[in-house]
Amino acid sequence: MVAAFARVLAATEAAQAELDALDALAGDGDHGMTMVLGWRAVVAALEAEPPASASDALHTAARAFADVGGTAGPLWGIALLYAGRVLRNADVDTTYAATAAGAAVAAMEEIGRATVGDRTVIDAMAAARDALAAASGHGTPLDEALRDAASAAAAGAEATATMEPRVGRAALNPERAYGRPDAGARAAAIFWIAVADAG
Amino acid sequence: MVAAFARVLAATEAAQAELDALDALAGDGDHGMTMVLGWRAVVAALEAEPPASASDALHTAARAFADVGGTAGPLWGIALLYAGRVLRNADVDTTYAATAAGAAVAAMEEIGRATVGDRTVIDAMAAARDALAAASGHGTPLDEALRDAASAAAAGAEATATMEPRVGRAALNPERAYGRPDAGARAAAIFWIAVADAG
Amino acid sequence: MRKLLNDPFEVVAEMVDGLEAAYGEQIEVTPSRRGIVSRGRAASRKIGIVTGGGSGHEPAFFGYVGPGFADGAALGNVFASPSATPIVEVAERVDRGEGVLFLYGNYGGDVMNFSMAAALLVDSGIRVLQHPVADDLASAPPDRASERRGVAGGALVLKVAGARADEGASLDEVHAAAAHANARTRTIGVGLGPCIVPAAGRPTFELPDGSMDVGMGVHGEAGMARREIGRADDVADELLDLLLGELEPGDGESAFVLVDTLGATPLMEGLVVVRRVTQRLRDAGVAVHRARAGEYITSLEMAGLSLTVMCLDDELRRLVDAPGRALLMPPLDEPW
Amino acid sequence: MRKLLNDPFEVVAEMVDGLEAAYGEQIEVTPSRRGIVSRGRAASRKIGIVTGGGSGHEPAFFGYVGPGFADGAALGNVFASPSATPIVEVAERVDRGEGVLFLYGNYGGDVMNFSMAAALLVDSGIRVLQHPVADDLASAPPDRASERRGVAGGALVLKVAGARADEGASLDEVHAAAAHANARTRTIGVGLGPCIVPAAGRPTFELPDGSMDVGMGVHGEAGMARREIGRADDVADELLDLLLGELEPGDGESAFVLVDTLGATPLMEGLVVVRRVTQRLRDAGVAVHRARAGEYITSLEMAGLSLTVMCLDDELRRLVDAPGRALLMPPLDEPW
Ligand SMILES: Nc1ncnc2c1ncn2[C@@H]1O[C@H](COP(=O)(O)OP(=O)(O)O)[C@@H](O)[C@H]1O
Ligand SMILES: Nc1ncnc2c1ncn2[C@@H]1O[C@H](COP(=O)(O)OP(=O)(O)O)[C@@H](O)[C@H]1O
Ligand SMILES: [Mg+2]
Ligand SMILES: [Mg+2]
Ligand SMILES: [Mg+2]
Ligand SMILES: [Mg+2]
Repeated sequence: MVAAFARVLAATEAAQAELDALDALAGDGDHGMTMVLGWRAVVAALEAEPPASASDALHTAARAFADVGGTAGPLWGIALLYAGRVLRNADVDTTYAATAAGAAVAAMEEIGRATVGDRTVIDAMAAARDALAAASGHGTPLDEALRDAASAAAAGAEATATMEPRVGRAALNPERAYGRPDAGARAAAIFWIAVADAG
Repeated sequence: MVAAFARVLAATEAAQAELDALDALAGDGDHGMTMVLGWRAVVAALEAEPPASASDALHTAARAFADVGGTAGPLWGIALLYAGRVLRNADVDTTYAATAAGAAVAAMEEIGRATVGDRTVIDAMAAARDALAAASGHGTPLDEALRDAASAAAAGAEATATMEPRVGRAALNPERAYGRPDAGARAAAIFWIAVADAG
Repeated sequence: MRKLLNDPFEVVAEMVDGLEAAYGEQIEVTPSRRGIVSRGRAASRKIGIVTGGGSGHEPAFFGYVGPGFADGAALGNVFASPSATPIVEVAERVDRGEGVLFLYGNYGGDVMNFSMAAALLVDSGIRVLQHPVADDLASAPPDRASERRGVAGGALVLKVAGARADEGASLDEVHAAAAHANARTRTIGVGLGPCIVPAAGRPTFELPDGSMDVGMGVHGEAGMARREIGRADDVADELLDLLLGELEPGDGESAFVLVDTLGATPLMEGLVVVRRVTQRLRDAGVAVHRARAGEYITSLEMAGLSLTVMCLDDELRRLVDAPGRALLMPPLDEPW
Repeated sequence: MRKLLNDPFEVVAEMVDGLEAAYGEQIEVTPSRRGIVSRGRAASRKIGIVTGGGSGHEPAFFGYVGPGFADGAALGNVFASPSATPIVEVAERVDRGEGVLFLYGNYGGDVMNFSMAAALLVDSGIRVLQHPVADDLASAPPDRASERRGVAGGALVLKVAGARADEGASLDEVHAAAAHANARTRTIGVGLGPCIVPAAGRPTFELPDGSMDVGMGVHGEAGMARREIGRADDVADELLDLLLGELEPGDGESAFVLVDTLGATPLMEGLVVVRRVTQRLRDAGVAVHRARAGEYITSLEMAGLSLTVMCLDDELRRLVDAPGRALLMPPLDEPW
């Protein structure tokens, strides 16, 4: 789990400029920096308090990421928190991963008062959740299920390019971002790709 | 006494523009209006509460004039007040007039923290006081003494044209008023000329 | 820029240092230096009340702590919501085992971060109820009132909640009192001039000198219409009519009138509006329980003000009149 | 002009109407509508204390009335001294036979009109002593200190005089306490931006954006030097060094620090200055008794602030700590 977060940090740092640029279209251009600060805080916290279990790791990550504040802080914070609560020291298999992803998406929807189709991070996360749920149904092993989730998340992110934003700063000037994917959704795709080590 | 104040009001109204113009040189150009408002308040107060004596009249005049506020209000208010206290219901003769004028000038000097030579109303008032004192010494009858005071006040006012202002707004930009008499001194001259009915 | 600053990015930390120098005996600063906890609490209070929000609105939000008001406040950067960390720090210090009420302005970032904190507090066994204050009538239509922004009315809602809590009420009872207070409170503002965010160094919005924006929010969010500045009485009438249109004061209700000046606007102009509003209310047969003017929630040096009316039934009247003292909120009580 | 007004010449009268609507139970307005008399007075107070001055400095001067503070205030037009009439009205209503203290800022017009009122009150048998507060260090050199202007330090001098009066002291004793307080109090300001007098409709003085004037007065009277705005800490150091240079705190003395913001400048910047000043005082071995920041005396929407230090000996410490409540002056006490 700790190694996975390290991969996510590296991938997000590599994509910071892309994410900032996407966020600048209709937002304030800080999403890349915010996500990097978030994953850095997570990796640092996990090194400071080595977790005893996957759920411990997610709980530590949740508190650390939330500290970034703004919009991304609470969104990813609560997603990591609820995912961790689902795992509750279980060994992570495809079914647990699917349930955890489901809890994470529900948490994001509740705190953001948004849902699939609103052109947000939720569109990519929900795609990953659905892929994991399908894999769990087929008994697919975890690493392959994670690769499915990664490609689903990437597709979900791309799909946001033609969506009307209904929440967040983008909603204030929708026309500007049309034709390019939502920054938050791209960041989620990068997350799943790194977790699946399918980069 | 009431008729005297009525004459003063009429004379000051006629000279308002001149006084405002003089005050505008180094002040804020409101001295003519302020003096007119002052004497109007005095005349109105005396009509509303007909005075039983000269000192009563001056006391009523003092409160009324003070209500104008700013700088002229308290200056003339306290002068009229202390003059009234000297008279204390006596019949006004040259000696009483000289003493009253002395009290008035002393009051102006105290409240204004200024004196003869500072290019203020005091320069004209002190000239009138000195003329009355001399007349009192020579046993000159009141109406003639008042005419001496009026011409002395007029001369005193003219003399301010070449003085350096050391108090009030004029002191902030002395050079501007040089060569023209001080507005307050001219207003005092107009007062004495009207009281003496030597217009 | 007419501002006296050191490093603009350090201004909030330095402000907290100055607050501690002035009121160290009254408040405690949490480890993150972004949480302010009151040392003065009524023994009768069972629950904790936590407020907070972006900096730049002083005296809101640390000025809202004190007996009869909030027990603690979490601070964000200028005009940015606080992260979950200071909110959790404050909640853990003010909880007495009966749960904590989060009372803050209804802004996206605030809702998210306070909700995140609430989720984290589940692990500490602390029960949280939230009430995002929504009183800015201009920010959403009546049928979407829950989406409205929270502005000066929040001070009155907090007063009610604080008093109810000091009566020993439960978390649910205090939460209900806050909701009831909010339901009978409406605010609408008028913007007259922009402010300058320290880090930005230039005005947050453009508003030509001599024009006004009725309905403008405390961060300069655009209002309903930009027009030439009107006479004070005409603007006061316009604001009051909009509020009364929705509030519809009932028979037994009297009005608490609050005129909040946004920073640069002098108290003199606030009192001129109080004059007109109280006159109009009396003419309309609405009893005025109390009228106050001052800087309750500002927006740095923004010019403008807002009018808040709370319609008081017997319960709300009892609670607004309860004793209390906030650190820096202009007093709402009868001074003597 | 970013102001909300009706007829600019009626603004003071309308402000007083609004004040009466808000605080009619606490204050009485005199017949001239320019005198404000407090209904709350300590029974122990034998003498009357009257303050006052031009309008536009709110909360000064009507905000200074209340138990432990002034018994009444006389108001002039904006930035113009009150005439003798409201001063006489207030003095006659607050005198209890033991005389009245006039406590006001040392400005030419104020000295004249309060002196005129004192002279008129002789006829009512009311004894008056006056103390024109002179704390603005930049307005005259030390050898002509009695010619200095009165600014934010006046709030602390009034606090001392009010407390002394509530101890049942005589007029001479309270007058002496005020003089002693003034002697141990110095203030110096820094102007950052002009204000707009309602009747004039344009700025009272020109100060290019980004420059400051150290020593500027509360009516925008020119200070010592116009320069580019410095860092907050550097400006705070400059102001503090000038004050300490004259005050020279003695061994038994501790400091009361007051940072007064002039209207537009936010509380945030006031607290940043409090931070630096308290740090520097502690480093210099001077105990800080209390530090406060807020709008004590403003200049409409002027940008800028002033730093006041009062060196407290045992007597002054007792008196600044005495209980009291002013109508609208930000509290000087320990809130809890
Ligand atoms: N209400 C919301 N619900 C869900 N996701 C949101 C919401 N608001 C914004 N987002 C996501 O957050 C991203 C912006 O994050 P970020 O730039 O860090 O926040 P901010 O707008 O505070 O600068 C958006 O691209 C979007 O995916
Ligand atoms: N300190 C003072 N002592 C005596 N006379 C003064 C003083 N200051 C001003 N004056 C007189 O008052 C006059 C100005 O009066 P006015 O214009 O009504 O006052 P303001 O300066 O308030 O506008 C001056 O011409 C001068 O004669
Ligand atoms: Mg952004
Ligand atoms: Mg942002
Ligand atoms: Mg003049
Ligand atoms: Mg004038």
